[in-house]
Amino acid sequence: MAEMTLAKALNASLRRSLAHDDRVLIMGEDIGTLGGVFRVTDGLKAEFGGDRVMDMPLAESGILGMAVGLAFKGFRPVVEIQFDGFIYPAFDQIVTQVAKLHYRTRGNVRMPITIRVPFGGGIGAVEHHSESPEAYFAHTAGLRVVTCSTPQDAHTLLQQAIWCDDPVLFFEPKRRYWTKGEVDEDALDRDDVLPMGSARVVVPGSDVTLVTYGPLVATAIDAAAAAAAGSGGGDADTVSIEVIDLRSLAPVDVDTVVASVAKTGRLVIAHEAQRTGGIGADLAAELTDRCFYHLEAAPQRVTGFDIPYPASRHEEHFLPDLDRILDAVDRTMGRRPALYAGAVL
Amino acid sequence: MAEMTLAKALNASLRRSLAHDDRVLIMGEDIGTLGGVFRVTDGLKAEFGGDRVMDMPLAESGILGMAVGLAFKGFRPVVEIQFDGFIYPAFDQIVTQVAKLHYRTRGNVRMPITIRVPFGGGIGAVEHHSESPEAYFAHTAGLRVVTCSTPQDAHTLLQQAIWCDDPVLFFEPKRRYWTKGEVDEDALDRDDVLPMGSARVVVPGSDVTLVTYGPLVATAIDAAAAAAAGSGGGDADTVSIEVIDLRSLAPVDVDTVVASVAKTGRLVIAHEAQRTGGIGADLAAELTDRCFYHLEAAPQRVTGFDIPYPASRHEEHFLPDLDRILDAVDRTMGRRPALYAGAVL
Amino acid sequence: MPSSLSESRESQPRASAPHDRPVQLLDPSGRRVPHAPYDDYVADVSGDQLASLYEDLVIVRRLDVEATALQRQGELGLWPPLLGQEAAQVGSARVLRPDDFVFSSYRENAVAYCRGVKLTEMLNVWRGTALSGWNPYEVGMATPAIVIGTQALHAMGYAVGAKLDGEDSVAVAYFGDGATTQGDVNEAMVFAASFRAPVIFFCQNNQWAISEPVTLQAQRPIADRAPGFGIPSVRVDGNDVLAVMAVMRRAVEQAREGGGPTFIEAITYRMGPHTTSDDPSRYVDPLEREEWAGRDPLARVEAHLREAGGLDDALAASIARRADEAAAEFRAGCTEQVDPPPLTMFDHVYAEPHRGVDEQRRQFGEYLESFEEGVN
Amino acid sequence: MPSSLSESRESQPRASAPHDRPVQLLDPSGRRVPHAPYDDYVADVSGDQLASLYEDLVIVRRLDVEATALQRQGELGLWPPLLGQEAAQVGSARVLRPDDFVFSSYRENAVAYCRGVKLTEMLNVWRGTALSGWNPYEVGMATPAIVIGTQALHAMGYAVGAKLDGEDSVAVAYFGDGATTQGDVNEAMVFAASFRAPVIFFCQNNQWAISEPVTLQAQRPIADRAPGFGIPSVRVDGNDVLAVMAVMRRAVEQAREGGGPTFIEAITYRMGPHTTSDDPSRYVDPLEREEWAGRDPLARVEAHLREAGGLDDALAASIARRADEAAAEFRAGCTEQVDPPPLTMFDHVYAEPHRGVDEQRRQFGEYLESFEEGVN
Ligand SMILES: Cc1ncc(C[n+]2csc(CCOP(=O)(O)OP(=O)(O)O)c2C)c(N)n1
Ligand SMILES: Cc1ncc(C[n+]2csc(CCOP(=O)(O)OP(=O)(O)O)c2C)c(N)n1
Ligand SMILES: [Mg+2]
Ligand SMILES: [Mg+2]
Repeated sequence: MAEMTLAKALNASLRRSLAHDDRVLIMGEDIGTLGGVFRVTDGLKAEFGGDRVMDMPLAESGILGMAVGLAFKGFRPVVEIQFDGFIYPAFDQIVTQVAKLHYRTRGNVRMPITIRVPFGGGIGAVEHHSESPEAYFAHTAGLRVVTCSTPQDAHTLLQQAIWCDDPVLFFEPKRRYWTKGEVDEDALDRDDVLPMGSARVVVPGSDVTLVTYGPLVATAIDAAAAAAAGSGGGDADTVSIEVIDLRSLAPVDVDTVVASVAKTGRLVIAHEAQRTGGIGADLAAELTDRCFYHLEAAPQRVTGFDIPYPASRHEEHFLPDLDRILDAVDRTMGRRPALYAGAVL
Repeated sequence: MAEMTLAKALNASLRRSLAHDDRVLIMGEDIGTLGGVFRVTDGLKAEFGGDRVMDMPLAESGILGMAVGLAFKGFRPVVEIQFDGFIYPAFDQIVTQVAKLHYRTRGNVRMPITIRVPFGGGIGAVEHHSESPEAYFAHTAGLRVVTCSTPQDAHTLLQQAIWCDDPVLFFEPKRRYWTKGEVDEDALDRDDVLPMGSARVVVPGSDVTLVTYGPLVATAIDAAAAAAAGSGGGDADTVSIEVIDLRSLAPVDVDTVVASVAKTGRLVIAHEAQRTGGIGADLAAELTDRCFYHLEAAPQRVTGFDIPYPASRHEEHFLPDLDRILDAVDRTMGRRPALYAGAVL
Repeated sequence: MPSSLSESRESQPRASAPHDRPVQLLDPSGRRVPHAPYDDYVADVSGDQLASLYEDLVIVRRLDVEATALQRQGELGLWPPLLGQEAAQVGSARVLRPDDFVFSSYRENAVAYCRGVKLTEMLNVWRGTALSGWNPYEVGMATPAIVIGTQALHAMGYAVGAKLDGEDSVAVAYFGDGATTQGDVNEAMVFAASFRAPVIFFCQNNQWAISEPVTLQAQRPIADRAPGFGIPSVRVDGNDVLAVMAVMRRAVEQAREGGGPTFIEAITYRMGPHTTSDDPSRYVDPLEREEWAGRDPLARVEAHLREAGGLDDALAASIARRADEAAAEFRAGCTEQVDPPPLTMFDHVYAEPHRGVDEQRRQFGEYLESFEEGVN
Repeated sequence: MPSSLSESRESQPRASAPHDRPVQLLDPSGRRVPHAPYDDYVADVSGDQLASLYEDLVIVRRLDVEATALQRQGELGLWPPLLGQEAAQVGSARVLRPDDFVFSSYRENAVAYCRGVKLTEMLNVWRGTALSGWNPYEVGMATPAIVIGTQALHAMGYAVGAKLDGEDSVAVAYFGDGATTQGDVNEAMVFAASFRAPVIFFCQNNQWAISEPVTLQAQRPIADRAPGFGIPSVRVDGNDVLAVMAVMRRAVEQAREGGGPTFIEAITYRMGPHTTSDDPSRYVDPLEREEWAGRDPLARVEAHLREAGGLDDALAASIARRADEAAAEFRAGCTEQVDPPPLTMFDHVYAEPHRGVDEQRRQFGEYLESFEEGVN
């Protein structure tokens, strides 16, 4: 066990993968000599050489297409996309090739490609550097989508993603790169790679289930603490929130959420991505379907608005925060009017 | 009024737009001399010349990027993507440029680009020719997404899309290109372009609201008729289904659906696209939120499975059909066990 | 009309007007014409070998015609004929070793034939019984890429992998003239040059991308692009099987020796429609087609062999018989293919268990069973 | 390690080794060197005009340094310095007419200056108060494209539009050496050639794409690619404002006259970090930087002007004063910028009313008000 930042845990996880299997290759822009703009690949080129840790020409479609060819040849490419907003030039290769080749070839050709993507906002960046594109990939059959919220999970889940024989989109919560935590590098047994990304109950609770992932897990924990403390009006004022970190966004570990909602009867889902068509929409629909008779209130979504990620001086308002989460919790508790109370004719 | 196929109605609508405003340009692969692989642009190059109806070099990103430049110059490009599965090379231009330029430039630069996409399955085609990618675009702020199910709507909505100052993804239900219907070419007053795509109650009913769009509207109408006829067991056996054609997928005309569900208390949503993260997920979440106390059963989704669009000899099983829709209707009516009845602990 | 943009485009010179003389070793009449240094690369291709290539050409054409017939008879959903492109495909594919790897588009069925793909397995895609027919690893050839240009990157990546593995195998990307416009094909050249990857870019310039003439895609000979990326290129008469073989052997030899990529533009012609769904009468000038008919890839080999005594009526008849047998096998393999059981559509979406898909398969199975049980 | 792929890549010749002599009219010492036919294109650039260009160079460098300081002081979130690239930007931008249109990346702030962008409006993006600063139509320049390469297509499309409108205006796409790898830039060349669009592709090869040397992207001079697409190209000393102006004038003249696109590679050097977030000490050889310091774009113009009597201490001092004034205005315009009101983030998502966004704006407004009212 050692204390390290989330970025460092990812670095350690990559190092371990490279050391373990020489079919693992790291590819991306500025990931070699520079060690990545977030230093996640720091030192790896020096240690494993430029044939294992390869700086790529500046074209995301080219990088993913090359990874496909390498996977055909039996390699396990781990690709870094420099920022969330730069994954789109590779969208065609990811959606029409990476996601579908195993299916297309009736299982003959495997695509064990891991695509690492620093994602999310909150770092005061310019446009295209703060987006949350995970829902596009969760809607794409053939892909798996995973994210992490702690250094330990970062380490373990990245191992699982790399050893998984399916392509995995691995979303890294960039504003939590500097979060520190204890990491047991041996937590994952090499052969114990599945199931990847079971959801984790982070804070147990009984009144409301609060589901989130990636950067907002820390915010959710704060919200649970605040709700548990109440506003000073005594016991009647406190809310017991159960916080669940999804970890895997596709497929979602629905059973863990169902178990929680069956208990609490209330569901709040939070993510930074735009509301319409986000992960929260699907989870709300799924949970309504599976827990219809347990629900005491409509599931509430606390999300980015349906606008492009705004200028950074707007982001504190765009991003779901503790207050907006508690506001939604209150609504499921009937302490505030439902948003659409008047909408029904 | 004249009877024509849906494809012909689109052709007439394009002709009218070209004639009305010489800033309208038609662009795409094989849309000029050939008239498009579905002949939707048939005759337009001959009539308006190669400067208005332009065959494009074979690159979708290039085509969309060129359309952006033309929009900067004050044109209204109408782009054809040959098939649904070939839109991905243009994804970056659509998501990072077309969708965001008006926002980025604080309203100074408009992107009145219409992107026509024949979509959906059921024509026995090879891979990439039967997909339903609409949810990717509905999740993208800055875009509007529209589809049509009748020749009249095809004509009117395409006019609205072209005259709309925002970019519009216009999805054409390719297996319904040959559907015939009456078209009033003057139905749309040139200045009456908004609101684009209010949902339409196609069949009134009182027991279950069945929401769909594009190619499945015809199937939904059949389902409503079958349910109204019952299985021969008398009145108690019939179900009165209200069919709603969404027409606009982003934004959704939620009010029309809410009004229906407030009345019926039951909601079934059908689309060909994959289930997870589809339009149905969002609609189910939204309706649960807005009609929580009206719902008598969990909204049901009847969709493509979470697999790549399969080989054509599989498609009859992949695509939602009348039986699967009625099965879901029955479940909301409590006539069949809920799918997840046993799932709750 | 505000300007004459389209006219200016149409009046530009056809890019297929040869820039420098494309490599040709057999002229349309079947005469052997010298072209250094390529003569050396086929010095060993004697009468027997040429007859064997001729047999390939005859068979792949026969199969292609059969497939078109199968489509017309409703046995196939679609077929993309390679009529006219037999020499480009056979001449290049016959150069490869089993451990080389091909990434192609939908039209390379003669390449697939040369790689040893089973005739039946060539048809699954077009019959709609599966998304692909063969196991790529058994024949060293990926199943067709339909999204134009994507496979160029895969070939480049595979070639980099072969190099990393210290092998001397090569990868080949086949694509059309239209594909050269796609970003992916251009990126593949940048990367191939950057990594000195042992990859051959084999472009069949058949003058058309569906209804669009190559002049829409290229203002210069397509092969002229590669040198700017640092990749040597060569233009070859794509209807001359011997010349194609020669340029391909040279490119492959260079790649095996660490010399990196080569770009080959094989100048040929799509004699048929784009696919069986297409109607070229809407856009092809019949005179153009006729002109190209005079450069038929089979006729010249036949003429040459007959002249040189490598082909007599008996051999021709036996080749025709073998072609007919292949066609019969092809047809049988097609019509025998039955629809796959419904639940197999859930197979292989993932290599590892997947909660979501596994549950949907189970539910759909129960749903289908409910019909059998008469529950519905 | 299985092979030496990376070594083979690193040992390849630097693409920046000149292929043929790049156009140069002022050598690093300020000596005027002839280079036909480009001399003619700047025959009119007399002492006064050159002094005015010199003033531009001094001012844009001063602004750039000021912006870096503002970032260090926390007033800007980020800044991408153009230090070293002043001549490439000023020399090209000063050729354009108001009705021409520029599509650039994030580093072309000197171009923006020349186009008449207000100093404050240059900073919104980097301060984070807005996603862009100016109205493109007021200055004939789009706001920066951050997704590498996308703007090359926009410029091409705009140029086609200008041609359709029968105008003789041109569009210019500015991008870096790294961008030339992107599919979009290559597709832009295909389309530009196909449409004979009046567009100039202006590539500032500053030798680096963040930490990646140009050798990773190009095995040949970048300008060598364009001819393969049917586009004439030229290499120019990007640190020579006069030479840049000359090649740009020639390209623009051709484009206006219907001659179609030109590709210009301006060979220059990024003297600073990629952005203020970058640490080039991790990857740049200090000797390389020093070598380029000897080719400073300002020094040579100053030396030439002083030698020719076009610049004395008084003029130099007045230029320095004007630069300081501009810097002060820049700084004031920066620090004065306040955070935008929260609800303005909903503005301009759509040009027409939108049910969804309009509702979210209303709800969020009510939510914010609930705090003020003490409801929360
Ligand atoms: C990305 C993409 N866009 C469009 C299509 C539709 N399409 C199929 S074949 C074709 C023309 C291809 O021309 P070319 O590359 O010359 O190959 P050929 O068909 O002549 O062999 C087009 C446009 C596609 N398959 N993929
Ligand atoms: C599509 C995309 N991928 C990655 C990035 C991240 N990125 C920003 S600048 C840059 C390097 C660009 O190099 P170059 O084109 O030479 O321009 P320069 O910065 O040298 O002016 C990279 C990789 C991006 N902005 N867009
Ligand atoms: Mg072709
Ligand atoms: Mg650069």
